[in-house]
Amino acid sequence: MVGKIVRNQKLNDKYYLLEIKCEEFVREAKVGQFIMINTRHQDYTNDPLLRRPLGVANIEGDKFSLVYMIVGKGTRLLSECQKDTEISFSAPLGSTFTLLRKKRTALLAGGIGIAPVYWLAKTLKEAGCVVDLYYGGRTMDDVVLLEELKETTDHLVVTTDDGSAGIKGLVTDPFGENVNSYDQIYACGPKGMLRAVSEIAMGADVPVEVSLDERMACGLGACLGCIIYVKEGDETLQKRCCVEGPVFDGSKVVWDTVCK
Amino acid sequence: MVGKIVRNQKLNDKYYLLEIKCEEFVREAKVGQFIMINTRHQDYTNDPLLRRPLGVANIEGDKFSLVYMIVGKGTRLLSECQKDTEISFSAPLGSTFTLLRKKRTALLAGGIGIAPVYWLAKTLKEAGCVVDLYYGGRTMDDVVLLEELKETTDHLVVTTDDGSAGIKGLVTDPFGENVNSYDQIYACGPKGMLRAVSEIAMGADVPVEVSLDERMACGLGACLGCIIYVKEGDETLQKRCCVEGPVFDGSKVVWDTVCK
Amino acid sequence: MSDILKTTFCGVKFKNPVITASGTFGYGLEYVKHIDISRLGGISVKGISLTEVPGNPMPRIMETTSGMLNAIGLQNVGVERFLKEKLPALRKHDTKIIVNFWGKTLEEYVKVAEILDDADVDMLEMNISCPNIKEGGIAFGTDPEMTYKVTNEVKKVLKNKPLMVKLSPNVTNIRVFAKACEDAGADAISAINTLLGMAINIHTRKPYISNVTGGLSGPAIKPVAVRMVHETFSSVKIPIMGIGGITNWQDVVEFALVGAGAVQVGTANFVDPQIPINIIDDLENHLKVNNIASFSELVGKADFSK
Amino acid sequence: MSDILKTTFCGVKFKNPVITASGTFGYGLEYVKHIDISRLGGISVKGISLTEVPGNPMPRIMETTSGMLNAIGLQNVGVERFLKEKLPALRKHDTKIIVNFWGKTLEEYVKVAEILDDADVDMLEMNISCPNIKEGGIAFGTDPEMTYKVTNEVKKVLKNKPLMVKLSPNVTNIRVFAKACEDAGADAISAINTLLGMAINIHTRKPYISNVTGGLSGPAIKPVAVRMVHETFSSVKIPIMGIGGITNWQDVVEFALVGAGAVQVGTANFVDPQIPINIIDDLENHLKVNNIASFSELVGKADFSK
Ligand SMILES: Cc1cc2nc3c(=O)[nH]c(=O)nc-3n(C[C@H](O)[C@H](O)[C@H](O)COP(=O)(O)OP(=O)(O)OC[C@H]3O[C@@H](n4cnc5c(N)ncnc54)[C@H](O)[C@@H]3O)c2cc1C
Ligand SMILES: Cc1cc2nc3c(=O)[nH]c(=O)nc-3n(C[C@H](O)[C@H](O)[C@H](O)COP(=O)(O)OP(=O)(O)OC[C@H]3O[C@@H](n4cnc5c(N)ncnc54)[C@H](O)[C@@H]3O)c2cc1C
Ligand SMILES: Cc1cc2nc3c(=O)[nH]c(=O)nc-3n(C[C@H](O)[C@H](O)[C@H](O)COP(=O)(O)O)c2cc1C
Ligand SMILES: Cc1cc2nc3c(=O)[nH]c(=O)nc-3n(C[C@H](O)[C@H](O)[C@H](O)COP(=O)(O)O)c2cc1C
Ligand code: FES
Ligand code: FES
Repeated sequence: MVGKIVRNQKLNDKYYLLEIKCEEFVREAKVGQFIMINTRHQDYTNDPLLRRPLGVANIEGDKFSLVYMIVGKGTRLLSECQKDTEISFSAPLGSTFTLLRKKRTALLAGGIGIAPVYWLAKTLKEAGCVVDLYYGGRTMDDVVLLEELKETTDHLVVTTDDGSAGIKGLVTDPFGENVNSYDQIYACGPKGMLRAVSEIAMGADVPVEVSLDERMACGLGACLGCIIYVKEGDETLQKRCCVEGPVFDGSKVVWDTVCK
Repeated sequence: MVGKIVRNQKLNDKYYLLEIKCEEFVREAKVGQFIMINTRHQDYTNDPLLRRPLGVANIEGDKFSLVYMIVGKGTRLLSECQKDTEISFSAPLGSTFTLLRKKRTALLAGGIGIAPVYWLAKTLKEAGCVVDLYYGGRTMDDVVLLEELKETTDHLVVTTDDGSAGIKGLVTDPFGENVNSYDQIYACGPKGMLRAVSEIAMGADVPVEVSLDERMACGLGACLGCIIYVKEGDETLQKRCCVEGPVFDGSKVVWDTVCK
Repeated sequence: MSDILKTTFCGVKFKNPVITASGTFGYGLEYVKHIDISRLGGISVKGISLTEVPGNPMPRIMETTSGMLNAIGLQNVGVERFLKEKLPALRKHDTKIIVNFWGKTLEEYVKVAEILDDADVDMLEMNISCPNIKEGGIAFGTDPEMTYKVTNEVKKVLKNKPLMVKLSPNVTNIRVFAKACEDAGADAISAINTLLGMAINIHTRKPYISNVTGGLSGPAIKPVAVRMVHETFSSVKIPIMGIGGITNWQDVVEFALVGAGAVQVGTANFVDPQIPINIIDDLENHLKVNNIASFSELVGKADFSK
Repeated sequence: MSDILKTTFCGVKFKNPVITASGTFGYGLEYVKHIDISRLGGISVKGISLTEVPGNPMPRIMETTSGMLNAIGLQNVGVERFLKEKLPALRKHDTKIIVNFWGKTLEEYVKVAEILDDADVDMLEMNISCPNIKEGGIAFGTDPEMTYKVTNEVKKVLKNKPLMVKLSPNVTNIRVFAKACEDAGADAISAINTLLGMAINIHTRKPYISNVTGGLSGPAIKPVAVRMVHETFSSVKIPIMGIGGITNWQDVVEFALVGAGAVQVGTANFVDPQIPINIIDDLENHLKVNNIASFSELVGKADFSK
């Protein structure tokens, strides 16, 4: 698919918000899904080579948004894209978050994990859920879009490792205290955090869905580069993060194979 | 060296004029020299890899100009560079045209060969020479900057292969008729044309300087990728187009090794 | 669609010479949502073995400059499940099916080939060049005698299907291996598989690929692939399928000129699934505009005169 | 400038481990106008032979995706003119001089080495891996017995200078060649030279390089180079100079981690002559910021635990 850049806004030195107009995409996308995006002039340069996976962070009218963090050459190139230029990307890919109506939900985001969680919060809120968001980052620069998030959540708890914004400490601490008050947990962020969240949720017997990151080449199930090991009964199955994921049941992921 | 783009102007679908501000460069550059220019974001992409050789087409105040033709990925990337961005390039490189005072000179340019000839015409004119420019292209799109050239030449003869601008035919035809009226010939363009010009000049015993193109990797004499064979007495010597050239005595070039 | 691209390659009639490469196109079905796979000349499916194989531990892939490393480790569902679960759906699409296969032992190679010989597929591609597994694969592809032997044994059991052998670039002289295949009765050669490479994360000091080394593919390796197809073409008479770094129609013409009778597109499918389709359209256009009657007119037509 | 980058490599004391690679830095003097060459750890000069050599016909170079092909054909002024015309001027700069050399025959290798052994240079690098000449070079570098023999014969005549042997990546198993060098008494190994590649101009249908094939260098080949340095490091005890696609300090650290005791920067000198200088500055900064006492602490420290 091809869309037109509506804005590519710097949120701070690390984070950008990219809004793209594309009706076709907006019609198809579901919350939790991601895209593979071209960060370069495709025809005449091959470095970076592969497209980059980014979660869909919001949809409004005929536009969708991505929130991305500058990591390497792909995201740096992306940050230089100008308004009004055309950009190409795949159709929406991967599995979706389970949507509930009128339930008490806790959402956890770590750093750039906010991207899919942002849209999820909005969607759950519209479906009448109670939406509590626990949002952690290393420093104040790693927690973005707080104004917008306040509007789509019932409680917004911010934590940072260094205390430069919100509560000092890990995002799992305040969440752990309240875990029993929720019907469903959703989380996206670093793998260590997702493991901790899943373990807390399992301890309290609350269902938990996590959105996982793996390096991806194809994004559509062909290369087998993005395997996640998942327990089903006695068996350990190989799942592709890009097709059966990125959203998995956190209680079934074989965390020892994911976190290294 | 690093300079700032003052303008990157599209002349037509094929040709661009790039003006760069850089005092240090302007101080050093001599007519006939060229630069190796970075066409890409150097730090985080390696395709295209090498810098591209471009002739210095003009100097004015603390700015210099390049005229380039879209050929492949390097020149295409260059054409997308925005005003005010910084661009890096080497110090002025290579040999220079011999400057004369108050002589009758003929300049020949074929297509993009106009780049160094543009500055040469201006310089010779300022030195009191009679400057006749024979400028040939395939079609009208291949003869650019005609207004500017009229000002810095005494006679401007334009030819195109298809007659879409100026006289229909080869640029060597009208020149050949007048060759005897000149003290010095200068030429830049396709190798076949340079050979023809050199042979006409030698026939009339008029000295001729040609500016030659070779693929270049280093541009400073290290890689030995740009060899031009030149006769000196009985010997055939190997010269580096980037150091001993790009300007050579057209009567000494071993044309059979250059035109293939 | 005109006939200008129709290509017969060791007896198999492809609608065009653009085939998607093994391991980069899954079992074909993964791409159905993204492109019309019936436009393709053919599909070479992910390397199949006698029994299901889980592949290597993660991480398995990493991008490098204009290329990528992979050490998938030939994860596949095994020949039985492939024939039952994948092939029937794939067969609904009008394109040729090449089955890339491998074994851990000589016996396994022969057994898989025997099974596939009776299956509803168009061609077999024997992979003796995967750098990412310890047993089999590369061991057969870096020793000319082993190459001869496995080709010869497999050829003996094949009654119906043409056999193409896929060669490794990680050898001193690919001509020797091409010749061994031809002598052993191979119907065609495909070249190249990936170059053995490696990358280290300087922060963790660990290899980016859990298998330590992986196979390098993509535009970065194209000059090596073109050279090896050229060397192969000058040493055997059987047809060659050119592979390595192809991303556009110009690349396909380049491979054809040095002797590739057809080509495979690999890593480029990840860059954009549309690429093989674009190549087909652009190639057809190129032939028409230049009055070249068919793709085969380009094959081996590089000009090496001085 | 602190001492943190000082590196002793087979007895030679380099001010830092960043050396410019043979063939990409001329005789050093070409770069004097562009950078301060005395900042460099060392310079490996263009491959020198017994007598002057004109090299291959043009064209000799072509850019490829993130790399380049070259078939210069070892054009050089010959050892006598090098010592008389180039070395004295080069010696005025405070940096180590490595002389890359080669011969068309075993006798020529020995003779050049003998002459250089008495010259005012710091180290010899024997090139048995140039893919661009018919005689000598690659013939010695793709046959382990020849590699042993030429190394052994050259070693016999050297009394003063350490001998480094430069290996070809165009072999099935580089370990065998590294071992042959070590057994024959080589003091160090440098790896890798260029990968054999090729490119065709689809419009003229002629090879872009008059020699048909050329050597592929640049960032495209880095994963292959890292893998080969790793393999070499795990098979010999003599030090290794890592080469192939280095463009920044991160690349240098990567090569060090897999076992390179020093490195050479090649094609990157063309990309921007400032690159080796930037690498030196950035490397020093990296060591300081991370409290790494010296470059040698990185060497061979890749972590291969699971
Ligand atoms: C399903 C999914 C959704 C994602 N959503 C977002 C998002 O919404 N916002 C965001 O900022 N980031 C997201 N990421 C991570 C993002 O893809 C990487 O940060 C990005 O690919 C880095 O590319 P680069 O070229 O800047 O970095 P480089 O380091 O140059 O990338 C080199 C290679 O590593 C891969 N890579 C590097 N880091 C990661 C990573 N963490 N995950 C997967 N591959 C990686 C790249 O794809 C590339 O192939 C997501 C990842 C996945 C798998
Ligand atoms: C001394 C000198 C002065 C030049 N001055 C000008 C000028 O003022 N204006 C202008 O438009 N062009 C000039 N050229 C030609 C210009 O360098 C090429 O058109 C340009 O490098 C093409 O790069 P590309 O990436 O667009 O094309 P690509 O085809 O992608 O280039 C691929 C490779 O081929 C090389 N190459 C391609 N064409 C040429 C060529 N004709 N000469 C040398 N190398 C080539 C490139 O440098 C590159 O390494 C000059 C060349 C030389 C040697
Ligand atoms: C992720 C991945 C998986 C691969 N799996 C296989 C395989 O199963 N069998 C095989 O013969 N080749 C396999 N290959 C090699 C490709 O088919 C192809 O030979 C190689 O990638 C070079 O082509 P390219 O540069 O166009 O990718 C694989 C390549 C990649 C990138
Ligand atoms: C133009 C050119 C000329 C070269 N000449 C030589 C040479 O004379 N002797 C030699 O041992 N290696 C030579 N090489 C190989 C380089 O020294 C180096 O091993 C190779 O280019 C890989 O490193 P890189 O990727 O950093 O360029 C040459 C390389 C290039 C690009
Ligand atoms: S990224 Fe290729 S299978 Fe998931
Ligand atoms: S371009 Fe390198 S010597 Fe001329």
